[in-house]
Amino acid sequence: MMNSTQLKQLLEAALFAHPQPLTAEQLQQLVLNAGETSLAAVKATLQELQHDYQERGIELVKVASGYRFQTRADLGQRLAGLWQEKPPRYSQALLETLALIVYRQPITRGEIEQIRGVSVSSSIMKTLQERGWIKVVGVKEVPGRPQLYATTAEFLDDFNLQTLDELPAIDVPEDERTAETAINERDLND
Amino acid sequence: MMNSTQLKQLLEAALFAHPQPLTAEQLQQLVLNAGETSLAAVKATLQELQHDYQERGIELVKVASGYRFQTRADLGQRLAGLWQEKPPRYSQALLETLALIVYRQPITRGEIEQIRGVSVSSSIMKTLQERGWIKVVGVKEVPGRPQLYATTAEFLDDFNLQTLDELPAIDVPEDERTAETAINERDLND
Amino acid sequence: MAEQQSLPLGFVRGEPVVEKPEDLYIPPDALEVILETFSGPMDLLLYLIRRQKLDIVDIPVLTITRQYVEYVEMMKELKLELAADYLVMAAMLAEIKSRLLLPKAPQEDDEEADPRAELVRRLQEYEAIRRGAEYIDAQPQTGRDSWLSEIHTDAREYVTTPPPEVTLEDITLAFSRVLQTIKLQAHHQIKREQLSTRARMSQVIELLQEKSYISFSKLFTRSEGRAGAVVSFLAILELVKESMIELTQMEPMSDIHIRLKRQHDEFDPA
Repeated sequence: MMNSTQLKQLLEAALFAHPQPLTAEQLQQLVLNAGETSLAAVKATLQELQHDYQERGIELVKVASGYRFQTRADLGQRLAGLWQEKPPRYSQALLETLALIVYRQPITRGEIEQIRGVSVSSSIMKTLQERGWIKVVGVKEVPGRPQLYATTAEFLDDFNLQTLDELPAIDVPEDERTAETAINERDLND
Repeated sequence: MMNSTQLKQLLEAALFAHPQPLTAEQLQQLVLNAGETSLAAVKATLQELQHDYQERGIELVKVASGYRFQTRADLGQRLAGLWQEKPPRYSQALLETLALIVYRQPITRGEIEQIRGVSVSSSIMKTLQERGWIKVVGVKEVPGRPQLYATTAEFLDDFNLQTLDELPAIDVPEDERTAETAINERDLND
Repeated sequence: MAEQQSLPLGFVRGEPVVEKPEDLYIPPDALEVILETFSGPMDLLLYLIRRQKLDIVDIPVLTITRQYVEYVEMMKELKLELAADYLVMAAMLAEIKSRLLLPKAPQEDDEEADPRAELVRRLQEYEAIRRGAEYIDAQPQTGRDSWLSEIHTDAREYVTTPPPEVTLEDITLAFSRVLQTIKLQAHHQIKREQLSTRARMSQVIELLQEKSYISFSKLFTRSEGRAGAVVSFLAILELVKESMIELTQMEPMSDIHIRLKRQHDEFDPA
C-alpha cells in the first residue's frame, strides 16, 4: 500500500515522464498495482498536483485526452530561444480551412471551397492531416461520394482544449441577422 | 528586467522542455536577454530549484553536460508500466506445431512436417523449447535418428493442467468428423 | 462593426503596403506579393468592404463590384498568374450588378429577388469563418506557446516484453485446423487413443535414453492403480507398433526387457 506522498510522487513522475496526456484511469492501470489505490484517490491527487504547480514555470493541464504537464503559455516567447527552428506560423488559407473543419464538421473539401471561394490546395489538407489535427470520418452520400473531414482529439490536445465547445462561437446571434431587411431599406447609392 | 519568481519559472520551464541537459551558461544565453541576469543569479536559482524538487517525484540533477530533470530512481520500476508492451502473438505455424506435439507426442519434426504439409522452422522449435513447453525426450530409431519431442511438466503448469487428458474437447463440425477426431472419444475400455 | 484600421495588403522589401498604390505603375513583383496576401477572392472582397468602413449588410454592390473588377483587371494587365477563382467571383459580381440595373418586374417579391442577399449571406458566412480562424490562432498552441516534457527517465530500462499469451483454446483450435488438413490429404487411420498414453510414451522414451534396458515391470507402479497400468500397457503397445522400442524375453514367463529399437543394428558390422 502507498501513502499519499508516495502516490503523489508517482503520479507526478509518470506525467513528467510521459509527454502524451494520461487520464486518471490510465494512471491507475499503468503505474499502480491492481486494487492498490482508488480512482477517487488518483483524481484527488491530480487536483492537488494541479494546485502545487499553479505558480510554477510548468503547469498541469487537462486536455481532451487526459492530464499533462506543459510549460506556461506566457513563457512561450522566451522559451522559443531554446530551439533553432522558429515555431510554425500558419497561413491565413490554412487557418480558414482548419476553422471550417473545426466549426462546420463534418465537411467535404468541396464545401470548404464553396465557402472560401477558392480551391483548397492539397498541401494544406496534407499539412493538417500530418499534424494529426484532421481526419476523414466518412463519405457524404452525394454524387462522387466526397470524403468528410473532422477534427481529432490531437487537435484538441494541441490547442489546449478539452472539447470543441470551449472555442468561442462564431455565428452571430439570430436577432443581429438583419441582412435581408437592411438591404431592403437601402437605396442604391451608386 | 525579471524578478526572481519569473526567473525561476523560466529556468524551470526550459529544463523541463529541453531534451538535453543545459548548463547555467547555456540557460543564460538561450532564454535570457543580454545583460538581463547575472550568471550568479542563474546558478543561485538552479540551486533553489534543486531544493524545491527534493521531495517530489522528479529531481533536478547536475550531470556532466549540465542540469536536467529526471524521475526519481526509486520510481523507475513502477514507471516502466507506462511503456509496457502488449504481449505479441504467436504465429499459426507455431501454434499448430505445439498442438501436434501436445496431441501426438512423442513426435519428430519430420512427422510434424508430414502432417502439416510444410516445413517447420528451427526458430519455432527453439521458441517452444525456450518457453519451456517442449523438450527432446529421445531419438527415433529410423534413418537419421530424428529427435522426439514431448511436452514438459512446465507446459502442464502453465496451462493449469494435471494431465494432458484435461485438455478441452476439440470442436470439429459433425460432418467433418473422421477417424482423426475419434481422439475425443476417450474410452479406457475401448 | 467595420474594421477601423487598414489591413496591410502585403509587404514589399519590408515595407507594409497598406493601400493600393495610386499611380498605375506598380512593380510586378510587388503586386504578386499583394495577391499572395489574400487567401482568396472572398478575402479580397471583404478587404474592399472593410477598407470603406462598411457593414457587410450595407454593401454598395455597384461600387464594390467596380473596385473588385478594376483590381482583377490590373492583375490581368500585369499578366500575373491569377487564380481562376478570382474571375469566377468577378463574374458573379457582374451578374448581380446587371440584375440590379434591370427594371423590376411588378409582381416580383422584393426580399427573395434581391440579388444581393446571396452575396451578403456568403460574406457573412466567410466572415464567421475568419473569426473562427482568429479564435483558433489565439488559442495557446503546443509547439508555439507551450512545450511538453522532455525530461530524462530511466524507467524504460525496466520495460520487459512479456511472452505471448497462449490459451488452451488456441492449442485445440490449432489442432482442429491440422485435423482438417489431414482429412483433406490423407487416408491413413489413426486409432483411438488417450492423451495420457501419448504422454506415457514420451516418458518411456525418455527413460530409455538413460538406461539401455528397462524391465517391463518397472513401468507399472502400484500407486497408479489399474488405470495407470492400462496407460503404460497401451503406451508400450503403441511404441512397439511405431517401431520405436523392442521387447525381448529370455524365456517364457521371465521378465520382459524393453529397449530402444536400433534400426541400424542389422547393418552393424560388429
